[in-house]
Amino acid sequence: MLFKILSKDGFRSLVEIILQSNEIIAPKKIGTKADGDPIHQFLPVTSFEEMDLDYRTTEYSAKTYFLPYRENLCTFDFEADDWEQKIAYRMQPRAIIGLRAFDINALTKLDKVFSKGRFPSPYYISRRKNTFIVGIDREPLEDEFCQSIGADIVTHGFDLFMTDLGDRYFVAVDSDRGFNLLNRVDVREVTDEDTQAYKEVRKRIQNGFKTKINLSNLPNLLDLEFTSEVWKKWGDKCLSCGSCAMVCPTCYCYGVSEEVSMDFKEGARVKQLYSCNLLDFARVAGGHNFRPDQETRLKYRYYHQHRGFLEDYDEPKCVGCNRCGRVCLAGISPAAVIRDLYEENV
Amino acid sequence: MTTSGKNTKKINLNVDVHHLTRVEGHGNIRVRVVDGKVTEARWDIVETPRFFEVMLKGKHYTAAGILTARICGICSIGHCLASVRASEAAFGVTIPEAAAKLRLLAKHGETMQSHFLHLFFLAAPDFLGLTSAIPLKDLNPEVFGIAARLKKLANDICDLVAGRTTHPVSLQVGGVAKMPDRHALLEIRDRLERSVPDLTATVELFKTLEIPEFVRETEFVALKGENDYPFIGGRLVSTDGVERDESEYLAMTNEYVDKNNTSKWAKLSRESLAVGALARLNNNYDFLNDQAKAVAVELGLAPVCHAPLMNNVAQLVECVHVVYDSIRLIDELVDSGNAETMAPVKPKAGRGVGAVEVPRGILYHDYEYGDDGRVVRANCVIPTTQNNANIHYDMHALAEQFACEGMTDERLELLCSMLVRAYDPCISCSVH
Amino acid sequence: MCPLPLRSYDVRLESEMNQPLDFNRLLRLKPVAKVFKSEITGVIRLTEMEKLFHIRIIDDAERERFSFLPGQFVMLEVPGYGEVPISISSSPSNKGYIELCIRKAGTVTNALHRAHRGAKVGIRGPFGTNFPLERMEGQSILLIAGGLGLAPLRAPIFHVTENRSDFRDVHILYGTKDPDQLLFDYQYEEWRRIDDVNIQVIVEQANDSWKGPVGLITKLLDNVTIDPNGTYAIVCGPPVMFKFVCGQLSQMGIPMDRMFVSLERRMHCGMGKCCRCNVGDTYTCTDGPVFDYWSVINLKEAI
Amino acid sequence: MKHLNIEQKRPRIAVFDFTGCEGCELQLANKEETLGAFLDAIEVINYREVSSEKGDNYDVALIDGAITRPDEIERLKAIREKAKVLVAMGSCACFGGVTKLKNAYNLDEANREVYGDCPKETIPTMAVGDVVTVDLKLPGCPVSKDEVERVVQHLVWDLPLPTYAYPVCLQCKQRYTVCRFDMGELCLGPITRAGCNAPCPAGGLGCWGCRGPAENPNYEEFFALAKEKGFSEQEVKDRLAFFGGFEDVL
Ligand SMILES: Cc1cc2nc3c(=O)[nH]c(=O)nc-3n(C[C@H](O)[C@H](O)[C@H](O)COP(=O)(O)OP(=O)(O)OC[C@H]3O[C@@H](n4cnc5c(N)ncnc54)[C@H](O)[C@@H]3O)c2cc1C
Ligand code: SF4
Ligand code: SF4
Ligand code: SF4
Repeated sequence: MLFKILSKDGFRSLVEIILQSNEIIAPKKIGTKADGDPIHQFLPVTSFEEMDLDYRTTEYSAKTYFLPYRENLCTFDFEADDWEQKIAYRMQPRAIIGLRAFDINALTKLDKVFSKGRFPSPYYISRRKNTFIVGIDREPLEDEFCQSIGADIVTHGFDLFMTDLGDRYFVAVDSDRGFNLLNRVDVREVTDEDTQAYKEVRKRIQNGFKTKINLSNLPNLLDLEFTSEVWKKWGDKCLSCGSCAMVCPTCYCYGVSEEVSMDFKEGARVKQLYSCNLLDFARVAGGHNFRPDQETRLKYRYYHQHRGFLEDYDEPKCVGCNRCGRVCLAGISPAAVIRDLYEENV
Repeated sequence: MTTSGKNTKKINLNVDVHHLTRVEGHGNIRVRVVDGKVTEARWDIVETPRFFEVMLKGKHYTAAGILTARICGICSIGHCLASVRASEAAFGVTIPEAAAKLRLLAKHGETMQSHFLHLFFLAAPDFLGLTSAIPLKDLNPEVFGIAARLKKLANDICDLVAGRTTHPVSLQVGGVAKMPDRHALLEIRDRLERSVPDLTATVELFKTLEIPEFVRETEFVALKGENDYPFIGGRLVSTDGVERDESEYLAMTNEYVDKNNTSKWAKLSRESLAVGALARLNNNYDFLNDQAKAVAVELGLAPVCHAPLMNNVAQLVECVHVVYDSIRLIDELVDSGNAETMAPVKPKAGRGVGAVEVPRGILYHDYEYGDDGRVVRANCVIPTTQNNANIHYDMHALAEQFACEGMTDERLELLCSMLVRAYDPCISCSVH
Repeated sequence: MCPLPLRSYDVRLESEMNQPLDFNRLLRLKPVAKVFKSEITGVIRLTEMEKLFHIRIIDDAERERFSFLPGQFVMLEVPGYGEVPISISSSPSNKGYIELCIRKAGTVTNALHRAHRGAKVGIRGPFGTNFPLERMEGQSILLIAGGLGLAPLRAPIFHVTENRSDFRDVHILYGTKDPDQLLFDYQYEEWRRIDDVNIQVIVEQANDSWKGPVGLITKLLDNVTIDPNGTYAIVCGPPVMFKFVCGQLSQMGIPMDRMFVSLERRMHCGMGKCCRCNVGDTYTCTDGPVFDYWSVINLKEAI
Repeated sequence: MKHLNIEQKRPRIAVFDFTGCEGCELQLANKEETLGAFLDAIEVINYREVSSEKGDNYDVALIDGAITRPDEIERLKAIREKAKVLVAMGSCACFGGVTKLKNAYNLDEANREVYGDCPKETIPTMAVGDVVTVDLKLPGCPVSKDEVERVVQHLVWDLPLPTYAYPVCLQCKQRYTVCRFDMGELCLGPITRAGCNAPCPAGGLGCWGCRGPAENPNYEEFFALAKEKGFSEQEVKDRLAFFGGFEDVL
């Protein structure tokens, strides 16, 4: 990986260059919560000023720009007794600025599911490859447990990754297009002094992670505790609303349904993100439900996150952002559930 | 063509419409002409009463607007606005400027959608000899297309600003819950501009329609414009020269119960009064913007016009006004950027009145609150309630005028129906 | 400054696709979303609830390329209605068309039941694992089905009967609730006549015309003698059946990894993406639907 | 669309309104972009609000509004006899809707208060299902035109009719909205049936539960969370009662 030093003005002109002909998605302040916390969301911005890179967190992850909540997989044109299928998955290039390390790691996890293997998804790949990613280091929130998962540091999956050194950015360059872009603005080589400053900032960030969860042996433990009362304790709280999966940067389950236009001339196969906590997730024709109660559905979610995914891709699906924990109205958070499993708190 | 007494042949007519169609709600027409004399001419409301004023009692102020929006599916935005305005008056809340603009924009959206619905779907079929606008889809796809496009634009404005076309969600006590997305606003602005050819075509269409001539002198009541054509709040005025404050609305309506009607009746200086587009225009013609005035002139509408069927034309003129005014509002809103749209609300005991010009005329909500922010007593006076007596007396005059030779039951039924529809009555509203 | 530093990538260009994310060739991308347009060439009514559809891929080249192994399934698309996973019920050696036996169960399957010959549907696939018949060569085979389970079992039955000399003893055991629900009853006789295929059919509730045995399918196993170390079993049917049948087979000495079952779950993609069929770390659509019984009992909450 | 060799049958539809705001009926004339196609797909037999056509040879009756007067019971029963499919459209028809709030008051007093000594006939509000069998319920205040369209498609082609087992939160999240609880407001989203596409939270108002309960809602946890967030029992109850859909837990 290459490293460069980018001045703050240089960053502004970089953003402006991109904006000239591309859409930029960046954290934007959209309001204030009742408790006074600012609300940020990844939204399209039209000027440098609109972005707010000083954000702490966003309620939603940026995954919807790669896995939209709803998308047409294909359309059908009906004609007499025949039909024609049309598939479109090309995307205009765009940039996402301001993703934090774990959010980029979340993308590399999704890459494993949707870009590799036997059935890569052209819809995902098109979005992923046409998105220029600029990451940024921020101080963590108290409840984030990325460090325990090992998702607090990012080594690939982005174009540029910036660390704020006060008056300048320390930039890691991970792609040719990132390199070319940087060369068009005010950058310089890294000096020892920069490296020193960078290390210090990194250290401060590392030490900022306060929530630690024990993940050693978790897959095994999940197997052992399959019938544990812990699942019932937390399952009983679950509202089966799917909010956790919607805000999670890596949850990708979906459902497919078909829609027909009112004149019966066109149809569309629509993919909609779903959640394994929803009541009918595993219900089949005839009414049988493989996971009829909250407890088994909630358990399945943890199984998939921390055991199933790990077995398939050698890492847990979770990146430890605790968005699900924060959004859950019933107060179910991964840190608490996993701690209970270890300590058999019921 | 005045008539009655001088008939050579005595004529007998009988009109009985049980549940008039193409109006909102349930009302009946009954006209009897015996030997050329009108023995009966009635307009009766038989809608089921719902007792909203009673249901409001004990409701929290946050619920009042949501509840009263359900008084009417067509002018739900108007009800909601009157309701939050009454609550704000009771609590002494002043809403931010941007919120006031947003509310007016939502109001414009509703005015357009309601007027276009009435003009194209409810009123126009009578003039075209159809039973509904549905066949228009095949007979005259162009007109159907225009109607659909204009109504969609109106609905989309409501959607964007009020959160939903019917039964708004964003209009709340204290202001408007959120500033719509800038891009979405600009897109609506663009569509408003592009709707001008459709508007012009509509005006051309209405020029060709023959409006039956019928005039009866009437007292018209409306909000009084100060600098603009009035829609939300202000003083009350009548063409007979009465002027009152918003809070003195009771003196302006004088509701009373008629035994044949589930809707109440109202009066002011005469036996009945009229509200609505024509009443607004008769009282505030000068505040129309130039484009709207031009259309009024083109369609031969000048104040004070006493022909109730011209209400259709007045609605069209208002549509033109509202389209251009919406463009102005959007420009101002976009300029104001991310301005605050909600004022803090502290409920306290007190009473407040909100008057809003909804499509069918002036609407009043009047609430009395307790300290806990819950309604103690409520009163709502609906435009159609104010119009019902007037329709009733109009009906008599109309029957007298047309009870002449050559008149048939069918023709008189159509004329009576057109008269009622011209008022665009909102019956379920009037029986709330 | 000149604009547009970001280049637009077109996933359909092969050169792009070998770049950083290392994914496969253009062809591989196709079956993901594209359906093979097919025609229903014949419909056979089997019972009140089930019909057998003969389905032929219309495009010659696509049809040539299409091949499957016994136990695999396809996603059957009825545009406008939806897409459902259906096991292929015909012989793998059948090149021109496939047969799907479909029960009326919901929206899509109801629509199919109304379809006539000539109707056009879509096929994606084949997907999933297959019964490892090559491993079973030279051994005895128990083919056991309950109810609709005969649909997926029919593919291995065809394979075994068409290659009868590759296997030792062959038993087909089939059971349903009542005689009216028996599928493919016109074929039993044909199978019976094949050299040394032992077929037994049982129903839980007899009617007047039923002459055969009555009871649960496990009862038929009593009449079967096997050499446990030289026998494989394939079991298809409702999940409750697995426990009893496989349990008894186990007692008869057949190792659990020599019994194969076909699992069913809700599915929306067939490609291990939608997660609807996921059981822990296992995707029924890509890791299954065919599993050996040992894996199944190790899969939490699988049956 | 004829790919399954099925002939299209145009359902003969009649719309009848009972006690309500007629907003649901108005929705039928909305969604202008597909209005033409919608009207092509059906045959309108009776639709008083927009058409003077009258007839009683209909297959499908769309009913909006609640039942609040004895004559309405008779009218509804007569409709049920003629209709092959009877659809309750909107929260008033499905649950009684806001009109049901009046049941909490003394009706004689209410009458006196509004009409003085000229009382009007009225009975406690009932849902359509309380009087006749309902084949299909489309709750919502107002009903969503999309859903009505899907019903028509279902009747014409037997196309899938989406059932929403899950609560509003899912659709709310899919609209990228800020949770109303974060804004210090109460929201019935976690227990209310989805399908409306969450216009209320997206427009800055907590859900009021107009679509009634989702499948198997977790009331217990919901009450606990409302309490924890500082909402009084009265507040929660008021809201559950608002549209009449949550009678079971009141
Ligand atoms: C591997 C596999 C093989 C199958 N083979 C056959 C077969 O050979 N013959 C046969 O009749 N049936 C088979 N099924 C079951 C068949 O897929 C369901 O009956 C069918 O999906 C019901 O769809 P529907 O639209 O008619 O029902 P609806 O209840 O309307 O279902 C809606 C959607 O839910 C999903 N779904 C519902 N039930 C199931 C289910 N049981 N399995 C998977 N997805 C479901 C589908 O995506 C379906 O489109 C098989 C299922 C699987 C998983
Ligand atoms: S903490 Fe929750 S939201 Fe974040 S990655 Fe893990 S499971 Fe997803
Ligand atoms: S606003 Fe309401 S519906 Fe939306 S997530 Fe929050 S609780 Fe759920
Ligand atoms: S969010 Fe709630 S109140 Fe609003 S439409 Fe949906 S169900 Fe009804």
